[in-house]
Amino acid sequence: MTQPFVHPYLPNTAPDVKAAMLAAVGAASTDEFYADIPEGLRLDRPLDLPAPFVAEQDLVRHVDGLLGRNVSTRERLSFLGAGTYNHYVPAVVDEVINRSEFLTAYAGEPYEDHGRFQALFQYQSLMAELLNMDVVNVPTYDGFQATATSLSMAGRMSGRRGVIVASDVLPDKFSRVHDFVRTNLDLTVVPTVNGTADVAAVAALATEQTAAIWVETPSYSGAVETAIRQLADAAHAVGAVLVVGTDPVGYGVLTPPADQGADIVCGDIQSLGLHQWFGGAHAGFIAVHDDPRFVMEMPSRLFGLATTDVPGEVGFGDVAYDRTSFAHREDGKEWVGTAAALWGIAAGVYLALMGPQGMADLGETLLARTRYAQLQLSAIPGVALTDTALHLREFVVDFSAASVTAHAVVDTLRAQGIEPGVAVGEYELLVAVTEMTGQGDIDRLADAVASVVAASDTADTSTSNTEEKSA
Amino acid sequence: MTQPFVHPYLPNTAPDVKAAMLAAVGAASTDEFYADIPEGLRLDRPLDLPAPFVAEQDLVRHVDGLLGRNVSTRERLSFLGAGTYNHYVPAVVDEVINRSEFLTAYAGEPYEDHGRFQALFQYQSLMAELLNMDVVNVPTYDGFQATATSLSMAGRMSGRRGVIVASDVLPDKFSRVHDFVRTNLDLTVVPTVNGTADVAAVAALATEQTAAIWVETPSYSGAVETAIRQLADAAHAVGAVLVVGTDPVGYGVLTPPADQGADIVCGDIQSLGLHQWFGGAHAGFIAVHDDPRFVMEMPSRLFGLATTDVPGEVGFGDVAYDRTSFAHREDGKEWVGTAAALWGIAAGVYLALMGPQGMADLGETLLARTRYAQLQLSAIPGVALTDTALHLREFVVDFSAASVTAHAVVDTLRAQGIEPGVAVGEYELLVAVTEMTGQGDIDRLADAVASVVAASDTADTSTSNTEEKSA
Amino acid sequence: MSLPIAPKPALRRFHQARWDEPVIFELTTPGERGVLVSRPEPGVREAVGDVVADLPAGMRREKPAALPEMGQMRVLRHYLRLSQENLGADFNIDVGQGTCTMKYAPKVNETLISTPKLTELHPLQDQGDVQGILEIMWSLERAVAEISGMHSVSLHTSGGSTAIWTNIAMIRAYHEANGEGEQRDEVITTIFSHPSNAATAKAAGYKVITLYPDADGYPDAEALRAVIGPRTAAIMITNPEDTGIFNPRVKEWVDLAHSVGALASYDQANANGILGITRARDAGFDVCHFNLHKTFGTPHGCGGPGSGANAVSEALAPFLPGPVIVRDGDRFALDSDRPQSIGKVAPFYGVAPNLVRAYAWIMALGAEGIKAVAETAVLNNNYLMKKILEIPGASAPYATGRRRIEQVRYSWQELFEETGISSEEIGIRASDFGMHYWTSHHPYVVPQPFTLEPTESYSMAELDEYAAVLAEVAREARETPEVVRTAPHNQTVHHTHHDDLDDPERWAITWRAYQRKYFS
Amino acid sequence: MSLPIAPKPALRRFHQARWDEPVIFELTTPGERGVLVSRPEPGVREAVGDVVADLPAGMRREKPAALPEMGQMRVLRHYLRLSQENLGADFNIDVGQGTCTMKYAPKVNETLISTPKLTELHPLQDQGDVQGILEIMWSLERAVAEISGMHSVSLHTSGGSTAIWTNIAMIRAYHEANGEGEQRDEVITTIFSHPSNAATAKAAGYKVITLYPDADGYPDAEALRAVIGPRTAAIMITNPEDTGIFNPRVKEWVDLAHSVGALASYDQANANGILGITRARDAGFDVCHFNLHKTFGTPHGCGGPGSGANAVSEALAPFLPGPVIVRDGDRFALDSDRPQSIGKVAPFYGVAPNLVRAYAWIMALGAEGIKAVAETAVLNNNYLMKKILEIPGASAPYATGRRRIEQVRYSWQELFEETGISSEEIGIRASDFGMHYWTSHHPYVVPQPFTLEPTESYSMAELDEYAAVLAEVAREARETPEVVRTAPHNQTVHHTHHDDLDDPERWAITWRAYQRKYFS
Ligand SMILES: Cc1ncc(COP(=O)(O)O)c(C=O)c1O
Ligand SMILES: Cc1ncc(COP(=O)(O)O)c(C=O)c1O
Repeated sequence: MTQPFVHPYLPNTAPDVKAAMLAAVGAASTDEFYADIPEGLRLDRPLDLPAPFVAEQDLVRHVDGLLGRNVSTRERLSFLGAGTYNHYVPAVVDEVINRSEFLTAYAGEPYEDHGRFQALFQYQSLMAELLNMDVVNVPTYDGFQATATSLSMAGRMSGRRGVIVASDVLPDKFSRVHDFVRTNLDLTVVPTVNGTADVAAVAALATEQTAAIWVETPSYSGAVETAIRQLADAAHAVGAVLVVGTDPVGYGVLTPPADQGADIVCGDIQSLGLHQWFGGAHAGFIAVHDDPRFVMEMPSRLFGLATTDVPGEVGFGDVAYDRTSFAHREDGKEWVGTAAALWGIAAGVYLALMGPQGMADLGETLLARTRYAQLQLSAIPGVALTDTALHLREFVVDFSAASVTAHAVVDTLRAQGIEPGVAVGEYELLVAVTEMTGQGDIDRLADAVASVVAASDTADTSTSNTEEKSA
Repeated sequence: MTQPFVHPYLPNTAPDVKAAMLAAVGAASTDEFYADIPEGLRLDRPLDLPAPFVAEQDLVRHVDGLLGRNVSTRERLSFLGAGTYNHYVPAVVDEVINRSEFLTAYAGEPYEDHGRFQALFQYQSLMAELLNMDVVNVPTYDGFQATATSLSMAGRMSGRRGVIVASDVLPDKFSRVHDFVRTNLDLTVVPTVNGTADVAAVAALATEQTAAIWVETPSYSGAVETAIRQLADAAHAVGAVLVVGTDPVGYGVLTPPADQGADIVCGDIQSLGLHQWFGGAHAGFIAVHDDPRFVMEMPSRLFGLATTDVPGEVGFGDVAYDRTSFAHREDGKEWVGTAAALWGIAAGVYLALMGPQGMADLGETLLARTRYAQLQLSAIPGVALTDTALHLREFVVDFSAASVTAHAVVDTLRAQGIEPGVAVGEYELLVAVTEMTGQGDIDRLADAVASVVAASDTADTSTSNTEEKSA
Repeated sequence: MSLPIAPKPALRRFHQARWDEPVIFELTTPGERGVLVSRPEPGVREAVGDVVADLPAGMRREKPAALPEMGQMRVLRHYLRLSQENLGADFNIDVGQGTCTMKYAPKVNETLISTPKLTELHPLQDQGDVQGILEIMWSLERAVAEISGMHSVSLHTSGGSTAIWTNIAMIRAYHEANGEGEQRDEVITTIFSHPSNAATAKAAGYKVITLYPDADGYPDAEALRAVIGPRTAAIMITNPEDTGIFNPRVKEWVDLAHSVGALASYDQANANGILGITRARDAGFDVCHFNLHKTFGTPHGCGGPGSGANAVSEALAPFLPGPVIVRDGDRFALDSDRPQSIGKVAPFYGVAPNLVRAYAWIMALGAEGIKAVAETAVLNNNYLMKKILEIPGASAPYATGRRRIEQVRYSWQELFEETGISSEEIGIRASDFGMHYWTSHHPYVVPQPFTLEPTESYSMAELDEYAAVLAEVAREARETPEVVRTAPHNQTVHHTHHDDLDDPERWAITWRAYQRKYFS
Repeated sequence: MSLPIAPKPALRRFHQARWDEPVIFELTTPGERGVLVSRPEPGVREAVGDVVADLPAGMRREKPAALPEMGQMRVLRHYLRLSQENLGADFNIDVGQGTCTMKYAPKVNETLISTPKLTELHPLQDQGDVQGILEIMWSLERAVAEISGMHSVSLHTSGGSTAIWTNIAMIRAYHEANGEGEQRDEVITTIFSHPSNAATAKAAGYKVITLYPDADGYPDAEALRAVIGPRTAAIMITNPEDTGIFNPRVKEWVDLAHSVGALASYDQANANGILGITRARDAGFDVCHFNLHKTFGTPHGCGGPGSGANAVSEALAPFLPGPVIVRDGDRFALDSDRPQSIGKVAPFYGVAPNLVRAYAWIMALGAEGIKAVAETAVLNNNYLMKKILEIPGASAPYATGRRRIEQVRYSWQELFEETGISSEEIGIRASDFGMHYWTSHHPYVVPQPFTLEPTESYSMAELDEYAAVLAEVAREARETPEVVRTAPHNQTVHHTHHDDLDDPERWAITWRAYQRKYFS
């Protein structure tokens, strides 16, 4: 095969075309275009990369072979959460975001990209209804970033450095937020009590130096914060804002934080119509009230309604573009770039499909199954819940009374095809339950856990504690 | 849950809507609409169907569970053919035919369905280039039907009943064709010699009663007919037509039958961009020269170019619609209905992607790998080829000299994850090789077969024959 | 202007995508490649030599096939653009392809079928490897049997008309088996039964007798009595007919057929309004078929593949095409040992993706849901009929004042007489609003016909929108007929000239024929 | 008229789909459902009681969320219609989003990622269950390392700008680790480096110094010399810059940085023209990033998720975000034990689908193919530049007569002076031909700017078409400026009024805010 290298992705490698184009620009070879690159910087050898699979069928065989070595949560019974959740993604969501028009578009104007503007405006609006807030951004990268930016907004608005962390935060999230804000903000963690905020302690710590109180609900351990109102009051009393990091999945049944005084509500939308994707499908939302002090601090794009030359035509455009780094480089608010628009479109489609009843049903299912799992697991001798807070979707069980480590539970159950949760302490396991884990699945988990505990019981005669640990 | 039955597929089951609609038409209940159905015919009980999965996620779990019990040819090494072939389907093909616009459309006019008309006109045209013929239909159901109809066309055109079957035909195809044409045509089979037509015998049998000579190439056993010209001459000498049933996959390198005198060329396009789909993705083509005697006998739709009010606009429409049963019921040519348009679009995209070089490469790959497999298998003591004809993609090996039945070979190799082919006789195995079965795969097959034969050799000391059996 | 946005006008201001793409051959650039193919390995080349050069004389293609040469993205772009120029049921209020039952093809079903465990399954694999699909097919057969009341079902055919062919092929085999093959050479159908009933019977060798309705538009039992007799092989009828009218005396028809030794074949493609309400076998039919691509929610794919389900009484079961699926405890197997079978009607066991889709559709709805489908379809139809009949110039011939089942064949005859604007012209103009209807309802027993079948899938608001568009076009026909006559205006292409299409000298069925006829 | 069809005119007669859909809230119908959710089983209900009623006081949502209520097909139809109103790169000759490298995102990669073995993989599963994806990520890291010449790579970020943030975060940590955190409080960039370099540095707490080019448009080394010093933490530059001009003295810049103890950070988002030609590390850079969604063929998704790849020298490797993938023979594992790491930059390990796509893109091309990508991209760019400069009124400021790498920042200043038509207006009018360009190139150092980057994906014929459209619009600007000024004409919507968007009293960022502001 002495055929020239012509690749399906590179039309102008066709020899005649290439020659014609070179001739048109008066170049002898493509080398001429690199005249500005000094010899010394030129790579004088081919890149050292594996031999390619230029025939598509061979590429497929190769990559399918690699991915085929994965075993997914569809082949396991999974109670893994800790930031990425196993929710159901309706087929229509994927259909829409896999449309070539959406998948491959980027940054067209509100004319030729009207669809994108409308889909994202609708995303903003649908989220706004779920959250009862008037302004929601085009998604930023993920909930970590959304939270970091929300706290930074509070700092910029107030010119203060203090942030009181009132909830248990996922350690990875804390890591991200901390590194992001540390030049401008100081984070002070107030230990929680029984899974949720120690309101009195938080209030006592709030001062005129406090930019924000930061609440997470559900918290790292799935505990739902029921004292948002008091925390908001504490923040407002010192001129600070209440930033609530949350997962919106429960607000079909739960009161949204805005109704309890939250100023900025932020978090991740992976739960709303995105697959698990090995943790690679996150997108962050920031919601505020329609107050320019807040809005003008948001770095992300905001799409707004506009009229056109034709009455009744729905137009769109960028709201307050001048906020952005696109417009003003370092003088913009943080920065804006390619973030997670497609995931936003997905979440919009998801909410439109679910509707009020779907979100209410989902919320109820999550509450009920979570509670059921708590009951089933804590009924096992030696297994206890770590708090009595209200939990949505996640909770921690403690095996210390059974003297079984969380890792041991994980290892044993994995051998049975069950991912029982994430070990978050020597004896603590973070268990996630969703609408995908039915009663039978939970029962199977409980049975498996009971066996592990019983087996260790036989080995070790320490007494077990059936009471909820912090009850 | 005493909520009314509202289903996502049935918007007007929403109670208020349903009530409003009933009110608008002045009906008390939907029952009224059935006034014409006598009581005695009314089903007085619910249908006895399994309990449904109304939540989409539950449906997915159920059906995924069932399909998950299949083990596909991606998980086996497959040399199965016999009508459905394991060819590579480029991703772009699936992308196009999965577009909602194409997937869910039906029978719009050449205005709002311009895209469908153009895509199918292009399919016709691309096939025409591959086959060197000027007229190709919008696909009929499958190659079986295409062949049955082609022979019927010959019968209608000539008013004769005789059809001489010159090749080995897949038995299932013969069954279908026979039942379809038997009222109007008599099929006479002339046994093949060394895998292909016995030209002299066929010619001798042709008479003024002969409507058509029917050739299959590649034949049932994958043998390529090299005497099409002589068979055409024999047909034409008695005023009959030559109908060639074929798989178009080889015509990147092989001379198309039209260049050798064929009058009607027909067959299946599953090889051109369609997955195996458990044998459920077939579509039939019928190609003729641009001769109204032939064209007016075709039952399927034919899309043709047309001008519009705007110069340079490419329009389309139905050619000679009056041929069809849509226009003239039983006075049309056979009938036309929903057939296999989407598969035709797929094949068009496939041919456009492959281009002349791709089809030439594919043809060469198939010829080379087929030959290689023949050599590797027939090199095994006790294993022989059944003929010395030129083969494309399929061939039969004979284990009689090794005294191993084809079924035994199949059973043994299946246990090793290999589908070695289709047993077509006590000792004969039909082996299919495609661009998906590489050298390593073929070697693996040969090794496995060699082991089976060797094992039986030890058991049974009959001598083996390494010569090609009919050489 | 500034916010708020004014209310939208009553009618959608639509324009279909227009890409003005050339025919693909004009996009060729020598040397470009769309996809590369796996090539023979060095070891293979060494073993086999140059297989192309070694081809027997005359067997090597002389000139490469004149296919276009295009980079992959350009092929994709071309076809994606064409796709936008096509109005799938997902996009429009697709109630205008009357008798075709354009319903929602649930997207989840596309997800379900897109596994290699179906796409890359070979029909001749070890039966142990295909238990999942066999169970689905078997279960679907059982569901169709229950819905029709029949004994046995075959899912092999890939369209409604070929399923009808299968009906008549089984009937022919049955009579032959009873020694009456020669004697029974006639098939009776009605003019408002789908044409494929007549056409397949003819193709099977039968003389076709077509009955016309009575003055009210009901199938005429007296007319049947007049022609039925010992030469009758079968009656082959649709019910409700293409008019949407249910034959209240259908049992009498079937009994009449049986009384002369004929069989009764039921085209159930129009069953959408009667699912769970009434069943073929309960009216005595011997054989029937459904279109899974209509009633059971599989997509139409621009005209196929569809999927036909043939259901038969116990007496006809031996004649079903082979092989059939048999269940033995938890195992499913294919049984080909069926001596009376008419043999194969298709390569293997039917359009597997459609069978899975149809199964999933049934399992998403269940008995209650399926009955709700029927009831909603008839509600929608009678609601839309009310709206349409409010349009001056539109009428629904026959059975005046009575309800219809799932569709109505309407007529614009009055409007035509008044304005000279035909039904076809109105349908084309409707496409300027993103809707349309199909007018191939030959022969035009109903003059200036159009057939609307709203199915269960469209909301009340959408039906209102559809009716409003027709009302608007009817108004235009009176007030600004030129607008209608020169339509479409907002479409991909403009008014198209069809004269060349019927002239063998001028028609151009392929690009190569076009080049030869006009440019050489 | 009859066949043959007349030749097509020079320019495509385009119209984008226009569906005139309302905002989705207006499509609500009380009671309709889009999808049903799995509900608590009876056994669960019994065990837990009424969890909603039992919620603590104030925790139960009072009014249902005012989401629309719609049947599934209507939701689908709405969004499908919107999709047709969007011009993805698959549809247009998408060379006008200069600096954004809109290239072919191969469809096969969509197939590859659509397996549950990726979509339903949880990041905390048993590492034994995720070996396939870990190997792909590891291999991709290695490929990026080779392409950049760097030592280690992290793939965690989901966009280019957050990758640039990660660059500066690592630089900050590095200086802190060396006790120079306080001292080094300045970052130097250039005006033709992407704004995110300046903006992320600012967000990390740095004072930003922005240099302007010399008279020829080349980065000005003397200007750098003037500002660089002990307070400099890093230079953060793009090369080739957004003008498409490669800094021939880039090594000198890096050496200068190093000479004062600063680090050199390379924004390699614009690497498409230099893949396999020149490498970041070979010029001495300490850290760089690539946009996988630009250079490595992953799709842009309407603005993300993208995927950033951070590559660093051995000295910076300890600061990479965690965890990193380590290989041990055939096994791959995640290592989180990295004390100097800046910690997490994203929830888990990056945008897995994009990582697989990028890996597949590399494996489809190999070293030879990737170099051909670069060479073809520059060929296309210089070819297009020739075409554009033939249009009266268009110019390419700076480095006149010299070649560019992969893109060119052009100017319509001449045309603007002559006609008063702005670059933005021209871009909008171009959309009437199915094309467009983006004009957000603030500050307008190049007046009336537009930036074209043809990449390797578009054929010569398409580049010709694109240039012909701009030539036509430029002609219109002179001859029929009203046509341009009132554009678009063939688009989904018409000329849009943007005044409301900058006024807090009038802007409407969500439907509920709009309702409240204008209708209550
Ligand atoms: C009543 C009836 N029978 C038969 C058919 C034919 O079905 P198909 O188009 O699948 O051949 C149709 C389809 O329009 C129909 O409406
Ligand atoms: C040179 C350069 N750097 C950085 C970026 C920012 O990338 P992203 O949009 O992914 O944030 C871009 C994208 O336009 C770019 O061109």
